[in-house]
Amino acid sequence: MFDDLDPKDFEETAREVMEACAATDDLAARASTLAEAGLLGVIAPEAVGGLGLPARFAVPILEAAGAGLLAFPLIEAMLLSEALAHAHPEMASALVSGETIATIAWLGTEADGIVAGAPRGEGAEHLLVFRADGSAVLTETAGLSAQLSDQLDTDFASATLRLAGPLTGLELSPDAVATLKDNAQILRAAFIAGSTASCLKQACDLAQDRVQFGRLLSSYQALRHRLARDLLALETMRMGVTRALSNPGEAAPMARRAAWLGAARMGPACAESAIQVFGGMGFTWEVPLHRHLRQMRTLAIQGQAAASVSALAETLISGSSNQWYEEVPDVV
Amino acid sequence: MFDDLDPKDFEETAREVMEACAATDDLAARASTLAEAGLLGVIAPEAVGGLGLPARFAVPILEAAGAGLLAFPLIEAMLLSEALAHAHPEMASALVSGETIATIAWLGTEADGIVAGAPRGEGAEHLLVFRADGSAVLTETAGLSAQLSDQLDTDFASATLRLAGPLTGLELSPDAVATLKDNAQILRAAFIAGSTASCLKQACDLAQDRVQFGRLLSSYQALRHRLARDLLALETMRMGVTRALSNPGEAAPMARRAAWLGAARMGPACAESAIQVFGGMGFTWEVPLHRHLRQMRTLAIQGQAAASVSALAETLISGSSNQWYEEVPDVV
Amino acid sequence: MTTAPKDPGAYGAMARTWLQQNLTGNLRTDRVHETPATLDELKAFEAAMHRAGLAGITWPKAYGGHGLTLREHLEANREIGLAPAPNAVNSIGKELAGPIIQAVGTEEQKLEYLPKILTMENVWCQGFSEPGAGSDLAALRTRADRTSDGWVVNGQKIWTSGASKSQRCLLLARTGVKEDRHKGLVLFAVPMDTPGIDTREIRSIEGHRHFCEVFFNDVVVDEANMLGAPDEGWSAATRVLSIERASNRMYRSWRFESELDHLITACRSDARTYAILQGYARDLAEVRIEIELLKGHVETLVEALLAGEEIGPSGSLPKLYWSEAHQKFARIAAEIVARFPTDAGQPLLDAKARMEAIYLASRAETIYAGTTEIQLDIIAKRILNLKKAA
Amino acid sequence: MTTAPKDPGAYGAMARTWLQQNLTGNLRTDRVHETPATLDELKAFEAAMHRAGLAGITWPKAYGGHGLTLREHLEANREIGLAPAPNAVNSIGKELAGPIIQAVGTEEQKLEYLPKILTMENVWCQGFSEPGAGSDLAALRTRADRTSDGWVVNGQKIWTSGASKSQRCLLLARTGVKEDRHKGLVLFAVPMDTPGIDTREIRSIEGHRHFCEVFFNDVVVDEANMLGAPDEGWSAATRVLSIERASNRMYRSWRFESELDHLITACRSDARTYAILQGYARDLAEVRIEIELLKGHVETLVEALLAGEEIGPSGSLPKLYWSEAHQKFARIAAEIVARFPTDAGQPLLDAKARMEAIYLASRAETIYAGTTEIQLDIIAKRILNLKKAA
Repeated sequence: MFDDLDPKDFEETAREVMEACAATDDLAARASTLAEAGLLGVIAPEAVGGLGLPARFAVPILEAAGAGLLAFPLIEAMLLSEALAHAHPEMASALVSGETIATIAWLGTEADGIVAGAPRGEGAEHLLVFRADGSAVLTETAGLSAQLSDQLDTDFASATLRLAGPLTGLELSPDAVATLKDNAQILRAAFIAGSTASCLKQACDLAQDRVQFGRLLSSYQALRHRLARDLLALETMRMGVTRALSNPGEAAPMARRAAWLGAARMGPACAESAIQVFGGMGFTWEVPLHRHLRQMRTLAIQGQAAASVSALAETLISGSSNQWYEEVPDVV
Repeated sequence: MFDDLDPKDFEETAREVMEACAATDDLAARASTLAEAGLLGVIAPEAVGGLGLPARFAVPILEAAGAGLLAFPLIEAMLLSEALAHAHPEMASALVSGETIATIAWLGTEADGIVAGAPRGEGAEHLLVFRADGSAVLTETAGLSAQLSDQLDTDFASATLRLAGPLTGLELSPDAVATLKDNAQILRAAFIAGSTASCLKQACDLAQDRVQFGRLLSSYQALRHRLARDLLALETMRMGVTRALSNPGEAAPMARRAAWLGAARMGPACAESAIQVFGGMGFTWEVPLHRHLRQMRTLAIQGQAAASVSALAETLISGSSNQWYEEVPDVV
Repeated sequence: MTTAPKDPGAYGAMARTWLQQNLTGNLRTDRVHETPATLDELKAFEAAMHRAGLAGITWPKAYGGHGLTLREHLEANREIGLAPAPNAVNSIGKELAGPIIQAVGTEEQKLEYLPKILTMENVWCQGFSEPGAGSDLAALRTRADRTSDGWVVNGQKIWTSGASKSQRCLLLARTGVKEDRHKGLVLFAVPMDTPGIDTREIRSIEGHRHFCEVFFNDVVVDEANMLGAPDEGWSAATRVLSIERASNRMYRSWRFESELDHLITACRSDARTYAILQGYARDLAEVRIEIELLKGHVETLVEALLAGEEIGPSGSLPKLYWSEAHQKFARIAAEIVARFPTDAGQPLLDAKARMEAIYLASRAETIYAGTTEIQLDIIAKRILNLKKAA
Repeated sequence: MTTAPKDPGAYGAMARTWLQQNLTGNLRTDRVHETPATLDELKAFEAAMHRAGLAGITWPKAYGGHGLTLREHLEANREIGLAPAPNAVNSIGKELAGPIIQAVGTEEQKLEYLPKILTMENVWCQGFSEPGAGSDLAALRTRADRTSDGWVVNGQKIWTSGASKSQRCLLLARTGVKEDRHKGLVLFAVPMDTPGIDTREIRSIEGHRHFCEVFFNDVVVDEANMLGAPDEGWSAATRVLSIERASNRMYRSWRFESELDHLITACRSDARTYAILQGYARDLAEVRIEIELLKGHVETLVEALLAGEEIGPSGSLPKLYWSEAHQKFARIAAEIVARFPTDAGQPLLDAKARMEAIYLASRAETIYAGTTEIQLDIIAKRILNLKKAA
């Protein structure tokens, strides 16, 4: 299946597209550029103008987006075009073609009256808002007041929006929302892997260029080991993503969760590490490492990674499925 | 006060005594050697044959004991001779003179029927057992069955003892027990500092002797940094002990707790680090690093360090005494 | 977002059933209160595992194997890992000597050595490390001189796991001078009963006597016992170590998961220990994530090997990731079990003994098969290609 | 086990009372919802602190100081740390330039420079680091050439905190050639309004414009502005850095404690955030222990300085310990505040803004005043005296 295509084929195109997107301030122009290259619809069904490819084909695109600090709700476009494809093909088509831009308010529900963590919430025309019953509604953003959710965020411009009463729009069922949230984990992990790869490359390049105390920085073992650990983290993330996508058996939910939570933990740490390698320069606005750090932290917040670790902790200690210990009495 | 004496004066004597103790298998002989050098009574009142010195004079002795893997309940001798000095001077004198050996069952209470964590519980003649009401009783060990508490313990030979019914003996009040437990924290921290210092010295010596890949181990930056971090840990422990002993104001309880919990955390980590420096040799029984690791872990267990961190965690989040935040409402 | 499900794992199901029926209490590592298995019992169990299809899975049938793929090997090892099974007595034979012999051995050598590894007739040990040449193999000094009678070996090996209970030693020796470094190293399959071989056990910090020093005094080794050409020793040894780092003990991540399961299950047997466990829940969740990511390393590696890719330096990645994650877990586990009450019941005592043993054993995991520092050096130099000079 | 209690801290009590009365809302770092203080307000507050006895405590009265000891300095700094007070605008003047001038300056220079530091008439900046010579000071290239008019300075400095709002620069320049390394370095007190000085602000990752690049183009510096002899620059600079690492911002551990207190207090204002906090309780307890041990570092150092001891390389210890502990805390705090609910109240928003700012600022703490790697190198070489060759 898809034998004539390799996810790697998208790498070069994706990199060029991300560069083009970084060169413009116009969100709509970015949408067009992404759509023209087929990147918005890579996993959307062909019926709505997508390529209908398996999720692994989205990985190099998301990695390129992470590396390129893409200021566009790409993950949301991918998720929504897939989620809406059957029930609302017109909207899915509009998203795939870049005609309209939608985002998702990852934090809060309609009932709170305020939702947050919506990438480019100030520029998107549509906003998916979750409801307390597990469903969601895709509303128009016109008339909603938006502000930046988090001072640690810049490129993503994750927005907080005040809602004005009950929302109307296209509806997603609780099942569709659960699938969307589940799939979001892998897309975010791939995005973080790209961001991490960029940080690591920048740090390696600098270390092989800069001389301190008469020697190349990259000749110092402490620094070599730091970069080696960051490479290990990056490869671990990538293997986690690959495994989560190729392993849909009973291990799959945990594989997805681990890929996501691992990336959310390791990615920001690699950005911190790259900042340390850069020294004082790493602490400047001009060097984009802090933007990667912010981008990855923002993704972690949108995906509620820290809360998810706590939830996993609860599940973990609530019992074991290992048959070999069934004879041990369970008294709690 | 004590201007003519310096705690450092005890260092050389203490080292020699610990070497002598290591050369004999006889617990009573160790008691005599320690007592003859005045080490058992260094902080006990002069009335019971002690030197009546402040606790800081015990520090070099305990450091030497830790470094020398002293297989004797020295901490317990110091604590009990001080605790018993006024109410039971004969027993305190017997402990200071090494005529009798007492230990403390740090884990469990009389009501449990089984107590544990008693250093040299198999060889001591007297055993302090805590009671659920906070008091304690010094009972004779004759007739109690003892076994090693923990497989991670060797030199300390921390014993578990089954009790046969209610105990009789000299009694300590809840206040006296609380003071004893509080003081134990610092003595243990000093002991761990000595053990840590020995591990670090062994690792530094090996690293400056062993060649790997054509270079001295100590020329590798990764290893130099590891040892530097261990030195930082050691000095941090020592400063914590010094501060806890010189700072008896309102900060004192936290200073003691931090000195102890810091040592209990950092000491074993430094032993692990030294094992790593030694490589395969570090994993052998013959090299004493594992004995230091066991000794420090045993002290951590006797002092219930991990449980104490949990208790500190509870206290910490139960409120703040910082007056500057008093205006923030407290709703939990 | 989904692809078609893979084979549900019939081979794994078979392995699980077999283990349920054959992994008896004395063999189980979660039951310290039972009499531990003897060496003969362990060897018999391991031979039975082979007959049942749980060992030698990928080896050709001509040499006693089952002629299957690494995929079945992985499936079986998942089950072996999840079970509280003992470590293999003959892992050196199966995971190091066997692959080397298949790579460089003659047809006669393959027929001679390989089947006996699987039947447990020949337990192997590995004679690589030397005093003063631990991780730095190229500094080894054991000499092999060619004479009219064959080769004569002199020298000393160390950290030779299980040497005193082995029948064969996979020996790496030098034909030239020490300054040749990795040139002029030769590999032999040496019968351990050859005159001139003395073994001395080394007590490890766990108290076991599993490691040995092995002394070779004018040990005559027949030309027929040489594996590969005299100068191929280094490349073969490097390949061994690469395999060892990458695929050795493929069950490791599942065993790791099983250890965590055991700790949690035991703590749930007593309300007091469950309260302790709760304080470490977030730390253990992080460990659980690492276990899952470790499976990603292993499964990626299997796919790469199935696709015929060379492993090379990337074998350092799973070794490094596993050893540090496992050490971290072992430290947490040891801290938890140290808090068990004095009157803890048997399930807690079993878990306590196991976790303490794991803690001590784990100290070696960042040392053997190349220290953590060496793995990091390898990654920096051979994967990141970091320059040392402009 | 006890010794006689020390002075209960009358000086600290005075400082506490003064701060309670004078640290108004707009100056407080725990109140992001109030209009932040202007530079002039901050300078006025700092001058008032000096008049009240909270700055210049150990400086001789002849130079505007209070003529007391480090013990009173420590007591006052405990209180300053526990308060949510802003960082000093003129910390370079008070903690670097002042001590250097007292050590190597002439009597005229002391009378000229020192009082104005305390009155805030002269804010100082530090011209040490250069592009390409960050932590490696001996590689600096800014030149000072002696002419008949005095010295002429050419070069570029970087990371010069607050240069654009300073009146004086403590400048380190080279009289010889780059290859001289640490020989031939000279220190000046350069008026920032001297022709030929240009400053350009660098935006930090926090978004602030506190750091500057400073360009020196044929800047003429009077001989009278030279501090110490032309060749004393390096030893004086080394002393500066040693002091900076060891005793700079003595309030740090108490400020750290105050930050932790703030986080906990804020989380207690909402049952939902308190539930989140509970999941990090053990981690925060470890942080609390580290804060307390950090106080041990600081107090030991004060005692050593009071006893007239040289600090030297051991100044690396508190710097390293503080920076890593504080970074760890900042990471945990940032993770906690990221979980605050969307409808969080003002106390939570205040704490969130402060913790996020602390998180970003903390990235620099393992870089400035010598990176962590350099501190570790110093400890290995100069405290442990580890050999690099046999």
